[in-house]
Amino acid sequence: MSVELWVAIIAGTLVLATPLVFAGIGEGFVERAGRINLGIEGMMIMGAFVGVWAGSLGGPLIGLVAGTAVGLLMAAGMNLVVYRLHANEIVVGLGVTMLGLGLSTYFYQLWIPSGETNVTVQTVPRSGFGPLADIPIVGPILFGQSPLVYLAGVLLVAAWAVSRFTRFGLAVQAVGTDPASAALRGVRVQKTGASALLIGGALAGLGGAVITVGTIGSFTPDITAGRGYIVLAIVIMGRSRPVGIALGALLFAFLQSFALLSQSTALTLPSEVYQSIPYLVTLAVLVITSRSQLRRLYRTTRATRAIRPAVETKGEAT
Amino acid sequence: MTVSPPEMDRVLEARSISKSFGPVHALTDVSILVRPGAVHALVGENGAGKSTLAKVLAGIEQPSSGTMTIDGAAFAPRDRADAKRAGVNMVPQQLSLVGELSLVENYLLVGSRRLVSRRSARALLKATLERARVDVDLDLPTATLSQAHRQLGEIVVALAEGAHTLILDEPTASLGPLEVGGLFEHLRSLCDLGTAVVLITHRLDEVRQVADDLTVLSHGENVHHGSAARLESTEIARLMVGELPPPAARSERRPGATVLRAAGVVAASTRDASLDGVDLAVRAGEIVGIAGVAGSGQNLLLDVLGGFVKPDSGTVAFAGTEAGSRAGASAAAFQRAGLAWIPEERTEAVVPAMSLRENLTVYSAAVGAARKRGGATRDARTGGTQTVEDTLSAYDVRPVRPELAASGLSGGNQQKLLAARELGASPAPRVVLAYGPTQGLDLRASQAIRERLVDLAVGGSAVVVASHDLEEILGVADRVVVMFAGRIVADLPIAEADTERIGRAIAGLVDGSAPDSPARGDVE
Amino acid sequence: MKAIDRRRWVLTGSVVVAVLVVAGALILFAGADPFVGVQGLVQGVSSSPYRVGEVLVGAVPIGIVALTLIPALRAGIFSVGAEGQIVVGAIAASGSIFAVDQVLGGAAPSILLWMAGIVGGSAGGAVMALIPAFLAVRWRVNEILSTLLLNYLAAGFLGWTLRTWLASPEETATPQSARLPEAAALPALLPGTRAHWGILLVVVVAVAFLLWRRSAASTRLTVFASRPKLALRLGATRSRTVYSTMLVSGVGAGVVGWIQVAGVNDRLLNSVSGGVGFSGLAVALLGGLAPVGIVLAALFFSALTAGAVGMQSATGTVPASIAEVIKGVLLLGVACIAAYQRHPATVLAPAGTTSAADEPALSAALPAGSGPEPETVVGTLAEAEHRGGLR
Amino acid sequence: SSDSTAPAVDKVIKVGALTPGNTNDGAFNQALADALEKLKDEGLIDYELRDQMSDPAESEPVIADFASQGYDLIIGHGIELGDAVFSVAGDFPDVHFTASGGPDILEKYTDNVETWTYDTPQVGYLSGYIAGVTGASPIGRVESMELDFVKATDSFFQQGVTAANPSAELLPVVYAGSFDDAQAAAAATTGLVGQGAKLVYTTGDGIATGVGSAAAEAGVLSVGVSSAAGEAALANNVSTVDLDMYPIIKAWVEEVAAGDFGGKGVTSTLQNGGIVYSPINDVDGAVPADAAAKVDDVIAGITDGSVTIG
Ligand SMILES: Nc1ncnc2c1ncn2[C@@H]1O[C@H](COP(=O)(O)OP(=O)(O)OP(=O)(O)O)[C@@H](O)[C@H]1O
Ligand SMILES: Nc1ncnc2c1ncn2[C@@H]1O[C@H](COP(=O)(O)OP(=O)(O)OP(=O)(O)O)[C@@H](O)[C@H]1O
Ligand SMILES: [Mg+2]
Ligand SMILES: [Mg+2]
Repeated sequence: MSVELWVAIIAGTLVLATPLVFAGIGEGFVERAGRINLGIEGMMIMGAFVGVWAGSLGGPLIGLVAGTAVGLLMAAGMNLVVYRLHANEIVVGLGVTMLGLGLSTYFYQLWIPSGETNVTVQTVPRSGFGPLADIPIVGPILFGQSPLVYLAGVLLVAAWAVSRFTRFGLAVQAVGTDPASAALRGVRVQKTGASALLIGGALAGLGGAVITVGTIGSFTPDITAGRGYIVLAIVIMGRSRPVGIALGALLFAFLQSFALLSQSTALTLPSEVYQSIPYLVTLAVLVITSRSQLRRLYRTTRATRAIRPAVETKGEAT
Repeated sequence: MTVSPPEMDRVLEARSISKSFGPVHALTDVSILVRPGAVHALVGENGAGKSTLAKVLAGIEQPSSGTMTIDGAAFAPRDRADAKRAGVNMVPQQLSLVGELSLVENYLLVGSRRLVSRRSARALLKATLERARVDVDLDLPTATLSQAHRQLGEIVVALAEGAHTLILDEPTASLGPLEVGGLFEHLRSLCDLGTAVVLITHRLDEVRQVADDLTVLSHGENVHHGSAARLESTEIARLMVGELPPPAARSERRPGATVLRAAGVVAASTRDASLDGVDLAVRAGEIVGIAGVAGSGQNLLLDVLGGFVKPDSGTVAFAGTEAGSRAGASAAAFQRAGLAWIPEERTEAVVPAMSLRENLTVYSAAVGAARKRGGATRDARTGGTQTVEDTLSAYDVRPVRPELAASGLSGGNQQKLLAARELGASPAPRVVLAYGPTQGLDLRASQAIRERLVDLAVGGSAVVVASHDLEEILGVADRVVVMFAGRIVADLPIAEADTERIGRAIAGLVDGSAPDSPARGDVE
Repeated sequence: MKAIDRRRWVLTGSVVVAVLVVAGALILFAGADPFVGVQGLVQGVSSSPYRVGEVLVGAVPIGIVALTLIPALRAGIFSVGAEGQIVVGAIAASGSIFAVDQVLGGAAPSILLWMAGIVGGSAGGAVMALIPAFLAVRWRVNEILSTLLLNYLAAGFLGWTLRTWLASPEETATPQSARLPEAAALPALLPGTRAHWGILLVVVVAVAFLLWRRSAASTRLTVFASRPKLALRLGATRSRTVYSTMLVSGVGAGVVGWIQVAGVNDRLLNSVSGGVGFSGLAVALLGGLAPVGIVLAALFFSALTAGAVGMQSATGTVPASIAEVIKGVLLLGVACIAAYQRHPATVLAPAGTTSAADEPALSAALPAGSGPEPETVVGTLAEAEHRGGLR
Repeated sequence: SSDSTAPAVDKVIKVGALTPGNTNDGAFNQALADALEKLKDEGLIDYELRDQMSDPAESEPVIADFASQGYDLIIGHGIELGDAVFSVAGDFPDVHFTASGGPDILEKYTDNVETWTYDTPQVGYLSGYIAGVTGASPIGRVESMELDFVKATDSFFQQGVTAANPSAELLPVVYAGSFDDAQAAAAATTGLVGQGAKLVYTTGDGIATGVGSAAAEAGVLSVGVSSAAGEAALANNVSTVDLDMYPIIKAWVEEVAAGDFGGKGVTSTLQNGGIVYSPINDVDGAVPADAAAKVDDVIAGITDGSVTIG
């Protein structure tokens, strides 16, 4: 395989990973808070549509903002139904996805009736690293990307900081693993869970908008093509931690990019094999990580052999 | 310490509080006045309403009626955070530590500041630990600490959070003498700083030791309040649980053949000291007490004996059943062979969402034995055709409402429910593994359970009782085994088991004579 | 509980109104008459025996998948693998049917072909279920994730199958297998409709689970979900529980695969699973893990699809996607009502649950009447992480 | 438009039609939608159009519905609908149906089912020829999935390319693995460009959006991008070979009116105006000026048989 091809694959990886990272970071909060948002796919596709629609009126930035907003809105609705009306979160999630897929296509078909040419919006302009981008190999990969790629990086650090250094971050983890105790400690379980889902929704919407306003420039039905579910997978694989999620997203995107482009090389396998590679390898990686996880646990157990009961010293005192 | 001086002389008063859960009246017209700088003991039989009252004071439960004031100013906390802000803090019995988080993080979990600084929090907790003269790891996830260490940990966190009124719901139920000593000294010094302490307990000696004021509840009503100092122990006991039948005289027991044997057991766990090379033989008709500081390996030993944990090396044999190859596999075999199990944490053995009936009959239900028939169970576990109601009242579980969810019981009554299932079995269990069986029980209930254990031994069961509370052990045991750092460091017949010797062994100061020999000697 | 009843009706009423308003607004937005739309919705379900048949046909796969998910969900094991299990089940079923037919030179009796289908189907589904089970038991691989990924692999396998060893001889656009032999088809139940005998299977399965609910196994699972250590004493080890429950759901899904092929489409299509896996999950939870509730929920869910298509037909100008929209809206509405039916059940609830009842996962699958489920689903979401060895 | 002079037909034909995809895909599906709209304006028909009917499990009931509700003509537009049409048509002898499929469907007609297909070789060949005359090389292709008709079209595309530009290099086809995943298609296109592709061809619609935008972004040519991809994408699109269903459907409608419907199959070709292509876009000079002329010549050749395909 030529160098150009690899450069293309890596560049493609970053593009494909970006929406996954955005949505993933959000879902990370949701799952650390012990919730699960099966509505992601619906929120992403709505973000993708509204992004284009608003973008066509007010330019790419407005598009991204609108996409985020619609995700936030849907999440708020989900909170209402789940918390106030006590509906089952999973059912609601599936409902939201159904609704999102339906509504986006519905409005699209009303917006662009048959016979009219689809609307294209100006995509977010490439970042102006100018000369740097011309450096062979590293140039296009590091400096030739859309600003959204870098934004994803920034968001990643932010998310990490929030979960590590803020009380909200701790509260999310607490309600996620032990709501009863957390509530007894005085953490507002609902409030925390709700905020987490709002973050998740907003970022899912943004992730959707990133696909259309960020790269493609126009909307077509089902353009998110099941990325919402991939995000769920990535988040679980990344243990709901920002870094893990980012790595998971990159891995998956790389495999997808590789599977696409290596088709255009000599080796010829059934196309289904190529299309399965990302999922197959992701599964393999998951098995490996889980396994080493188990090992580590085992080792720490051994380690505690060393531990002596804490009050031993007191013992001598008496 | 973070008790800010201006709050020092606050009076917390609750007037005619009532609270009911559905049909159950947990509290009716209860009043309490908590003075600054004093320890206020809150006592009463299981289900009397202590915890409920405590929860009301701490904002966890909202009273159905009644008012509360702090220094005359109305005090109506919406939730616990609210109460904390007003300076009222509580350590509930079923603890409120988040297992995933370390003590430091648990401390940081609530508060006003959005950003958290682990370093300063750590320093503060460390200081508090030293004052309390206890030592708990601040950075391990609390889930990996032993019950006692979590108990201490949460108290320390509460102390660090600072409060002018601190409510402790049976803080000592799972603590040993050493911890209790350190804790009480700390409580005293708190009081000297002007903090008010409400102490819920079932232990008479503790009331005598630290209490200034005393409030006694019974069936959700005030039956006494006033100064504790002037009261005789017997008087307090009477107030708490009415007249107690004199404890049955110690009957002679003649141990038979070995029923349960652990040989050269090596095992590891994240929650407890790892066992290295533990030998223990328990014979029919004897009660073996296992003493030791929390985290000395008692938990793990009982897990191994119960067939929950497969030892890395060594064997556990019970009724010809070897601990199975697959971990856990033998737990079921042991259960079927008549092994009764009362874990340190009752929550491991009681299913909160199941009704009392389902909890009692869970074993038979799970092996498909005929299920309840119009209230009567054809179920060995609850004794012939005895009805669930009978069993409940036999063990004084209150309220006797078979269809109530077990979580509706007070902690103590949950403990009784557990005892009823495990000890009430017929035919009687061949082996009993009990860790702090009288935890959280009032005097009467504790005595009843002890007598039940003795009866079982007399009837030929082999009984193992582990506890941090020496009294609980000395009360019943024929033989006291002391564990330290995952090893058995002493094994004394009750005659030689004086508090002093055991105390030294518990602290790991082994006197030459003790270990090994007796354990072997016992085995025929 | 008078007050509760009144509140329930108020809630139900307002939800229905809300749903109608939203749907109406959307139809108006497309410049059509909402009332015609609502008519169409009703007609879509009821107007002709054919349509009634369609509702039943649609309910069968969803119902079976949901019912056979009961044990897993009860034990707090959260498999979303039904999609893939249906697919592989369908492939295996078709494969074995064609094989048997060939061996007997096209003269195979129905009964034999049905056997072939059932056996093939359940085997396929079982395999697809046992893989994640094994991974979960052996290496603590989170089963939500493994099943999710396996769905994609199954899809790829199906695509390849339909292009190669099961591809139909004549040229077709959508990949599909050759027509199954007539004898392999499930006999029609109601003439003039596509309704087939598979419907009776649902009834059988439902009854089976009604009885199972009071069985020892059911108790063990319930305990397992909330008190694993106690469960050990009941003989419910982790591996045993995971394998058995996953197997049940796998076989169920596999059989569905066969039913879809032999009962509905007469051939293996790319769309064989058609989202039934996820609908099944939703229905299982809607029905509160209770057989009767599930059957009703399945019927409702299928009626949704038929009705929504009917609404679109009636209004004509409205784009087809309105169907999906209406489905989504109605599903959300019913989720609320269903939840309220059981909510009063938490009046005497445990401290644990009440203090955390506001925790969604908990209040999640609180089934009518019976207690344990809240733990079950907490088990599900929180424990899934630990079981997955994710921390 | 109402002022169009409509031949006075004694009866307005009721047409029920189904398409596999969205009717605003600017391609296959839309060809039918546009034709129906036109015929309606001419007052010849009244129609109802159901889109997203690619799943036979869904379409069969809808077709049965139409039939039972007394529609005169039911059009199943797309190979996906072929089997569904035939299985329903059996039960409704006096309703008229049309079914589409591969070349082999032409002989499958019955008394109440006319069959239709379009000349895949011509579509593929012409597209290839257009790609060839641009002189661009190497040429990449991005397709949805590895399906028979996709592969068929592609083989003729290659013929067309070589006919117009024997020296042109063809990169292997890249399958996006989905009909709608525009982002994947875009990534694939960018990758092909990275390997030097100067022109990218696609037959998909959903994915065409990705192909078009990526090609435009990279400043290379494209062929086959539908109007669903949007103006920006079309800027770099040389031309797209497409269907015009008007003549075919008009013929069917008239047969139904005249009562001599049934018993034959018809193919859309360049000859009968069933296949058309959008005017060659010279993409500001990137396409040689004589390209349009050459394309016209080859079409003439195909029409008079001097150019043979396959
Ligand atoms: N949520 C509840 N639902 C039903 N009954 C309850 C509930 N909470 C408490 N009760 C009942 O209220 C009464 C008082 O409970 P409480 O826990 O206050 O007793 P307690 O004094 O703490 O007893 P113990 O010493 O065993 O803890 C008990 O009868 C208990 O069963
Ligand atoms: N709001 C509530 N809803 C349901 N049950 C409750 C509620 N509040 C308390 N309970 C139950 O009432 C009982 C009393 O609470 P708790 O467990 O604190 O008693 P306790 O005194 O701490 O236990 P112990 O006897 O071990 O000290 C508990 O079993 C709890 O489950
Ligand atoms: Mg209590
Ligand atoms: Mg208590």
